[in-house]
Parts: sequence; structure tokens; C-alpha cells
Amino acid sequence: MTTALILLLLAVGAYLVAVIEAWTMNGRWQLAAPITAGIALLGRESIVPRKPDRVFFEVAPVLLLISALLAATVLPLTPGLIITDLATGVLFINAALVYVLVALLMAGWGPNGAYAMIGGWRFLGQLIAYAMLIVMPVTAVAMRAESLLTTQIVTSQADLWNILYQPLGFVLFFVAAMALAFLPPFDLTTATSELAGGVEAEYSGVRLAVFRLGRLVLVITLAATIVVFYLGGWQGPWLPPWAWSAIKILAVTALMLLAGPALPRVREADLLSLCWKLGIPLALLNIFVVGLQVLVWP
Amino acid sequence: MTPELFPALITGAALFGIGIYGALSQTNLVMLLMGVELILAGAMVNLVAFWHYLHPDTPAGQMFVLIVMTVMAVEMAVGFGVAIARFRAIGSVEMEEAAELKG
Amino acid sequence: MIVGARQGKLSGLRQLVAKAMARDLTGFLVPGIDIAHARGLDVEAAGVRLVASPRHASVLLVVGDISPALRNAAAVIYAQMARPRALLVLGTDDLSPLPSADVTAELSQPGLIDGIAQLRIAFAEGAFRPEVTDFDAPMLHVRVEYTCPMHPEVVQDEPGSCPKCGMTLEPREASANDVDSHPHETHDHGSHSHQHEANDHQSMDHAASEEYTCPMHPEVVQSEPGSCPKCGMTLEPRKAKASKAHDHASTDQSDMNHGDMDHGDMDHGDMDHSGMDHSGMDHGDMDHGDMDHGDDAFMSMIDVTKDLPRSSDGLPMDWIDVPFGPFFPGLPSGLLLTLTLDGDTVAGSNAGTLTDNVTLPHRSALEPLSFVARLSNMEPLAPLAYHFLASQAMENAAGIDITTTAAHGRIGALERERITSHLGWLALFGQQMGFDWLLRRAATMQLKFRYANDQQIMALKPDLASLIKRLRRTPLLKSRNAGIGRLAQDNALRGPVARAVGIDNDARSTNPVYTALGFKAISRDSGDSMARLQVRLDELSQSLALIDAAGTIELPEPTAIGSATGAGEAFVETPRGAAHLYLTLEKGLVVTAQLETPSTHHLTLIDTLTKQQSLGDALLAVGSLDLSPWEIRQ
Amino acid sequence: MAMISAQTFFISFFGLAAVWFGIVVFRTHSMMRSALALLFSQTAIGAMFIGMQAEFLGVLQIMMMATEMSIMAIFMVMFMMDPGGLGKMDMTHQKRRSVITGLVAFLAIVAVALFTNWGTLAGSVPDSAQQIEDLGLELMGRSMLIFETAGLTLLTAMIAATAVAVEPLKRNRN
Repeated sequence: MTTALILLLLAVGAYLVAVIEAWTMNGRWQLAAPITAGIALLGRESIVPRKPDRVFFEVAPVLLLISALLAATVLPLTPGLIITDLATGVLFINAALVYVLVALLMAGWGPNGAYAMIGGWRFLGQLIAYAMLIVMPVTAVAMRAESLLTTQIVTSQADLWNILYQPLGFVLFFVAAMALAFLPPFDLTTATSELAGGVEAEYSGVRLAVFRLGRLVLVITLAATIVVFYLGGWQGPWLPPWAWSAIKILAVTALMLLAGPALPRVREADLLSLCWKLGIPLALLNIFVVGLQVLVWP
Repeated sequence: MTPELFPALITGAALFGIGIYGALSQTNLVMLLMGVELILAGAMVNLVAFWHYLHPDTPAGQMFVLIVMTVMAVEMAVGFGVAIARFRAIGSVEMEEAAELKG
Repeated sequence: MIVGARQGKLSGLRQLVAKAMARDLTGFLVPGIDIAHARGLDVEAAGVRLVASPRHASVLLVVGDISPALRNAAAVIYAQMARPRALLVLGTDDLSPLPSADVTAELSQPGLIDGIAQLRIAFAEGAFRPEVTDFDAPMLHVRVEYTCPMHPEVVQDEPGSCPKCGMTLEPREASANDVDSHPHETHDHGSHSHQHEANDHQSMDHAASEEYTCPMHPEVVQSEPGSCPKCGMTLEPRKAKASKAHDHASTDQSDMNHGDMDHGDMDHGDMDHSGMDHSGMDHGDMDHGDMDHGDDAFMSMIDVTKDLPRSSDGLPMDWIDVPFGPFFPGLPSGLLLTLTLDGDTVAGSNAGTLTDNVTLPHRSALEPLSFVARLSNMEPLAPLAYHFLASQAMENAAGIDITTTAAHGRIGALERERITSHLGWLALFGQQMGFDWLLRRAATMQLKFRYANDQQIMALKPDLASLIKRLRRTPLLKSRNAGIGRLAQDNALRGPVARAVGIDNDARSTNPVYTALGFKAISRDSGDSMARLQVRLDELSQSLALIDAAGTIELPEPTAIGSATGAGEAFVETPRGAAHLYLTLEKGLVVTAQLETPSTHHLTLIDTLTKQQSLGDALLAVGSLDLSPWEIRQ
Repeated sequence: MAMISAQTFFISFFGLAAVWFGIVVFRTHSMMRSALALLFSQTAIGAMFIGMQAEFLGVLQIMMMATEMSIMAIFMVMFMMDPGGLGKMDMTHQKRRSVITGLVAFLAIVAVALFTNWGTLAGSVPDSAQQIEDLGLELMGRSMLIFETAGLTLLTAMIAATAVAVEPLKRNRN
């Protein structure tokens, strides 16, 4: 029951992400557009390029969708609305999200095209760097909650949200989440003007629909993760918990999507050096500072 | 005879055997590393099985698995370091072409 | 034509899907967004979402006349599109080898909107049409040839085993010899390479001597028959390859790819070994017994990699040729850029244009009016500049002086064109950088400026100023552009590219009418992509000021030159730099003309700009040059 | 009883999957498939851990191996002569001996597993949250030295590997 409800909510969430994304691009609210686009894709031919690695080509979009869905299973939307409250929830989210990388590598290799392949390898470099910025800020979050349970992380923020308790961690995690979801300006792996779509370039029809859906779900899942880890989850005054969750998740989604059209794409060299030379030292500092805070105000 | 342990232990043994085969038979350094990874994975399966069935109250069993994971990462890092260096130097990571490494 | 993706009756569900497809049109623009904007079209506003990959497009939108080479490339694009697909053509009817258009409309925004409305109806009705026809064109045909994964120089028509290593040959697709072939064969001889290749092989086979080898141990080679020292089998005769490094530089199947964004016919094996072609590597010596380490049929990796090109980091890697263009998003349309990629780094490049060279009279007579029209039609991105160039050269040849007012009018029109052209470049550059806001904003402004009169232009001034201000404050813009595509001072540079290195190369500086209006050339000195961007931004404001000072905008009037005879030349500063035209008149007819355009000079810069840059930086550097393939003369 | 058999089934299923993918690693010619087969083998092992109620280790295994094997994949593609596996080249040597050694090792371990008396089965496993807490206390208490040593080893290995791998000196190249 809970599972069905959460799947439904994710579907609605994915739809809203698509609407918001279109809005950030052209400033219009096109409420029907994602649905017509989806139906149109289903009706269109789904081409298999010449000499593909068929297994990878077929599996990649599905794996992307599944890993995004799996990450969502441990995120609480209201106190009871969670598919499974794993004792290792925080670690589990990371584990599920790393498979986004595997999916994109498959999508890069499978269709047998140069653009796709370069896109796939680009994402390898990007994710290995930014996975660090996912894991390290999350460590600090878990330190404060003294638990890997996502519900406990939410309740640990009852007095003060983590965005205020560890703002540095929030910024790092937010950037890393955008890089993980290859949202612009971090969309080096699907860059239209460099790789003509990169890993997406060879997909069409149903497979493309699944790929895009997977990405939308990934965005909404990451937004929900940010809300759970840093914005106090369902907590908030006056409104019921579900409303707070929804408002916060949509706000974070909009924030993640707004940066894209307003900024030029990051250079690949900058992307990597930013992470390794600036991001990771800052993340270590964040862990250190949060450690001190936890000791000083237990 | 402790039949409950069999599925895990036989899996561990099989992985170990495949790993040995890979490590011995492959001519490419990277493939060889894969064999080593499988050997270590076999060891990990056994460790977890022993912990789970025999000593679930001792966290040291889990601790040991963590150490094995570290070893896997170390092995990968060093292996690839060597592979890059050799590839740069002679353009090959084939074992057959590593005559100077023979003891 | 719209071809049903799935044949069958139009059931209720299918009707729904067809309606959705009709509403959600995704388009691939030929020749490109820069041309569409320059011709005053706003495709997205008309309701077609533009996509970068032909696989994602349902409509192929052809804007205006394009050269046969571009049509061939467009046909390859069309073949890659997922069905149901449609062809919307604006303002041209010569389409071969593309199939006939589903919808034709005139080349204007209302025409486009009208065409799209018809297209939606066609989609809703025809998406599941029962009769399915396939699109077929000569350049799509593939010929299967067999090649050894380890020895790319071994290519034959029949399956078999590699004479060098004994491995089973792998089939791969090579494109059939193009029927059309490109009229100017400068960019790439792809269409003929296979012929050459086949010939090479034949001739080499004839020339080759007979030698004997063991079927099991290919390293055993001797000139007399006998038995193998390793296994005792009888040696078999074979043709020896002369170990000369013949050039297979274009063995790569990418010849089919120039047009397309697909690379469909590369397979992983070839892809990873195609780099070998470039080094002109010969594996001949592998046969000749320097394999002292082989105990089995053993393939030495040292031999495979030793002749591979070394990347900048010292690792020998396989290189692949990847086509960018002629319809690549973010690059000038019509520009064919083939980059040799070493991972994400560019190792080499090959650039050319697929547009038609406009023929200039050479000891033949041409009416002045049609000469002017021919020159201004050549360049859709800056037609007025070439119009003025032609008129001015003829006036100089005929010795006619024009009034200051007329000169001011021309300056107004020319500067307006500079603004639109620079804005068009900004839009394209925005697309290149993945900076969506800039793409949309600059394109909108460009469309507004296109036919604006001087009052309207002055009204647009604050908009332009706010665009420039916003750009100067955009984070990441500097880190994306600073230090990219740095050029040294060079006499071949023209226009903004030259002024960004600090060379005062501006045909306007020597024009007394311009100097009287207070013109002073802008320059920067860092010579990188950022400097070029800043020069163009400064020139936007400067052109506005010049229009203000000139006070009028006058569209070109044909100048009557009577039946004058003489020779004359003219320099006009087009948006891309000074263009030079020299012509001679004989009894009122143009008999000889020589044209020199800025982009022709800049095309040669691409190689140095891209070499050893990462892919993103290399493309940005090419984009920052503001090339116009339409004016490139080859 | 049904509970236990479900668990045994789970473990056996993923065990078989791990072994199957382990075999695929050395059977396929495509390097990319080889690397990803190893990944799925390791992931199946992670699932086995979860089946054996070592939730933390299982999730950690699944997470770590994904990145590790992806890196493996790029190295495979880089360092193989024929990464697409189109040439079907034989990349093995001393095959007979290897197969025999592998089989002998397998049989020996199986024999040990079968004929050793492993003692009595322990009772129930502590729940995951408890396990994580215990493991944390173990790491920060009794095994701290071991853990620190492991960490230091990893750091040293990383630095050493990088030092070996980077270009020795900028030589003059054309």
C-alpha cells in the first residue's frame, strides 16, 4: 500500500519536475506538455543502432529508473510514509545512486556511438569526484543524528534544520546532487552542443521515454534527499507533514533546475578540479566542524 | 557437518576457484586483477557466513570484512598504478611481455 | 513523407497517440539555428521543440536553399530519424536526394507557422498510415567489407582470416561510393576513399611477392615452402604485403558520417583501433620475425601499441575521428568539422565547408545587378555587407561618388546588420556554452533588430544594454572563456578576432565617413575567447552609437553604373572582418572579380586552436571565431 | 522453518548469481561486459550479505563495488587490445593448468567446508541498528589500531599508486 502510494507520488513528482524544467527553459507553464511528449515517445519507433551491445543498450534506461526508485524507498515523506526504514538508510541511498553511474556507462557503451561513449566516460570522472561530495556531507549529517536511519535524521533536526546547523555541508551536497543528476550546468554527459545529446543521443521511442523518466525520478529523489537531510523533512509549523514535504521538495527541485539555463556549462577541467581541490577539503572541514558542534552542544 | 553453512561456503569456494583460474590464466594485468578481486570476494563470503552462523555477537567478524574491502581497494589502486606505469613505459600490460618482472 | 511507425488501422488508442505526436513536434533544423534566425524565423515560438540528435526529432525542417553536399548530409540525418517522421521545407524545392516534402511553405515566420499547422494535421492523420515506404538514398547504402580487428589495413570483400595474424576477419560496413561526390573535394575524400583503398590493395597484391607461412603460427614466415619449425605443418603460400606505410587515413567509415551526427557504423572494435590508421602504421614487420617472445599464436600488445600516437599524457591511445557538423548544434551550420579525439582531448582536426562556392565571373560577363544579387545571396548571415561590397567596388571601378547622406544610410544599414549578426553569434555561442538564457535572449533581440528602423533601434537600446550588463555579471562565463582559444598576433586575422588580439584591423578606420562619425576601433589584447566575446559586446554598443550618429538607415539601392569600363576595389568591414573585392568592368558588365573573405582566413586557425584542447574547449574556441561557412571560398 | 528456508533460498540464489557472473567475467570477449559482470557478481555477493543479515556490509559492498568496477571498466577498455571483443582473441595462457588449479582449489575448500565440524550454530543475530552500533564501537575501541592501520595503508597505497602512475618527467616530445 505504502509502496503503491509512494510510486504514485514519484510519478506525480516526475511530472512536476518536467513541468518546472520546461518553465525554467521558456518561462511558460505547459501543464500538458510532459504528458503529450511521453505519449508521443511511446508511439514512435525505437531504433536500435547498428552493432550495439544489445544487453547494455536495453538495460541502461531501466537501470537508471530502478536506481532512482530504489534510492526513494528509504526516504520518509511523512512520519509513517516510508517504504522501508532501513537501519543503513543513508548508506543505502548512496549505494542506489552509484548505480546511476553504471547505467550511464552502459548507455554510453551500448549504442556503439562516439558521442555516447565519450558522454559515458565523462560521467565516470564526474561521478567519482562528486560521489565523494555526496558521501562526506552525509557523514556529517549522520554524525549529528547519531544514526543512519533516515527517520531519525529528520527528527534530529527538530530544533534546528541542518541547513543552518551545517550550511557548508548543504551547499556541497546540493552541488553534488546536481552533478549526480547531470543537470545543467553539470550536464557534460548529455551536452547538446558538445556531444549532440551524449548518452541520450542514440535512444529513441520507448527507450528514450524510460531514460527521461528515470532522470526525472532521479531529480525528484535527490530533491527529496536534500529535504530529508538538510531541510528537516516533513517538519514545519501550521501545515500537515505531507504538505511540508511537498512544498520543500518542489522548492528544492525548482532551485536545482533554475541554475541550468542561467549559467554556461562548467568546463570539464574546472568541474573536476573544483571538486577535488576545493570541494573535498571543504567537506572534510565540514565534518570536523560538525564534530566539534556535536561535542560542544550534545 | 553444518548444512546451514553450505550455500555460502560453496559459493565462497566457487568464487575462490574462479578467481584462481582467472589470476593464473589471464595474460592481461587488468584481467588478472579481476581474478584477485574474485578470490577476495570468496574470502569475504566465507567471513560473513562464519560471522552470521557461528558468532553473530562478535563485531570483529564484520570488522574483518571491512579490512578485506580495504585490501581490495588497495589492490586495485596499486594494480592500476603499476598498469599505467607499464603501459606508459612499454605500451603493454600483457603478462607475457613482462619478462623483466620474472623472478 | 510521414511513414507509419507501426502499420495498422487507426484505432482509438492510436488516434490518441497520433494526436499527442501532432502536438509534440520535435524538430531538427537544416542547415541550422543561425540561418533560421538570420532569415527571421523563430522556430521554437512557432511550436516546434528543437533537438540536437536526429534520433529525437520527428520533423526535419529545411530552411532555404542548400547545396547538394548539405542535402546529402540532410538525407543521412533524415534516415536516422525515428518514424513517424516528416519533412517540412521552407522556401526551396530542390531537395534531392531527400524525399519530397510533406509540407512546403514560404520562407517567413507566418509561412512557418502555417506549415506547422499543416504538419500537425498530417501527423494526426498519417502517423499510423498503413502503407509504409522506406526512405532510400544512394549515400545510405552500405557495402560490407571484412577487416581484421588488429590490422585495420587488412580490408577485403570476402570473409576469411587475416593474412597477418590469422584471426577471423570481422565484417563492417563501408558506405557505398557516393554517386554525387562533393563538387569541391577539399574537405575530405571520404566518398572516394574506399575506392582508393580497394585499388591500393589490388595493386599491392599484384606487386607483392609470394611467401610461406604456417596457418597456426603466423609469425613463421619464410620465402620457400617447407614445414613449420614449431608444429611441423606444411607452410602455405600467401601474398606478402609490402611493408610500406600506405595511407589509409580515411579508412574510417566516417565518410558517411560527415553529414550525420550518428556514427552508426562505427563499431567498438574499429573505433578503438581506427587510430592506427593515422599513424600510417605498418604491421608488416610483425610478420618478419621480430617476435622472439611468441610461444603460442600470440599477439604482442607492444606491437599493437608501439606505433599508436602518444597523447599529451604520454599514454599510447587509440584515436577516433568524430564528425561535428555540418548541422551540429552550437557550431555554424554548414561547417564540417572532423575532430580526431584522443579520449576527451582533440588530437587533430579537419575543417571545411559544405556550402557551395559562389562562382564569380572570370573573363565572362555578368550583369551588375545579378552580380550584386549573387554576392549578397552568398552569405545569409550578412547579405547587406556583401551587397555594399559589390556596389562599392563597382562604383569605384566606374568612378562614381555617392553622397554623404547615402553613405550614412549605408553605414546605418551595415551597423544594424553588424548588431544582428553579433546577436546571432551570441545566440549560437550561448547554445555552444549550454547557456540557454543567452540563446533565447540574443535570438529574440536579433529578430527584433532585423528590420528595425532607427527609432525602433533606439527604443531597443536599453534591452541591449541590459543583455550586455547581465552577460558581464554571469558567473562561470569568465572561467569558461578566459584562456580558451588564445591566438597570437597574426596578419591573417580579420575583424573582431583580430581586434581581440590587439591588431587594429578594421576597414572602417580608413573610411573617412566613419571617422567623421567618430569611429574608433575597439581592441582588446588577451586574444582568447573571452576577449573576442568582449570585443563583440563592445561593438554592439558601438554600432548603436554609429547608427545614432548616422541618423538614417537606407536599404541598398542598385547603383546605375551605365556602361562604364574600368577596374576598382573595395574593402567593407563585414561583421566577421574586412572583405575585399576587386573587379573589372567592361561596358557596364562585370567581367572579372576576386573576392577575399574573412572566414576563409579564419578557417585555417581551427587546427591550432583545437589541438590538445579538451573537446568542450576546442568546440568553444571554434565557436568563438564566428566563422561563416557560407562565405568561405575554397 | 519456512523462514529459514526462505533465507537459504535467498542466499543460494544470489550465490549462484555471483558464481555465474564470476564465470562470465572470464568467458566474454567484450571487456566492458567482463568488468560489469564482475560488478554484478560483487553486487550479488552484497545481496548475499544482506541475506545473511549483515545489512551494513551488504550495502557497503554494493556501493563500493559499483565505483570500483566502473573504474575497472575504463582501465579494461584502455589497456586491452580489443575491448569490443570483436576479434574473439584468446587472452589466456597456461589454460589447462589454471583450470586444474582452480578446480582443485574449489574442491579442496568444498571438502573442508563439508567435512569440518563447524560447531553449533549460534542463536539469533542482533538487529541491524545494533550491529552498526557494535561495529562502530568495535572500530573506535578494540580494533581502532587495526582500522587506523588499514586507513593509513589505503592512503599510502593511493599516494604510491598515483606517484607510480603519473608521468615521470616532462621529456621533450614532438
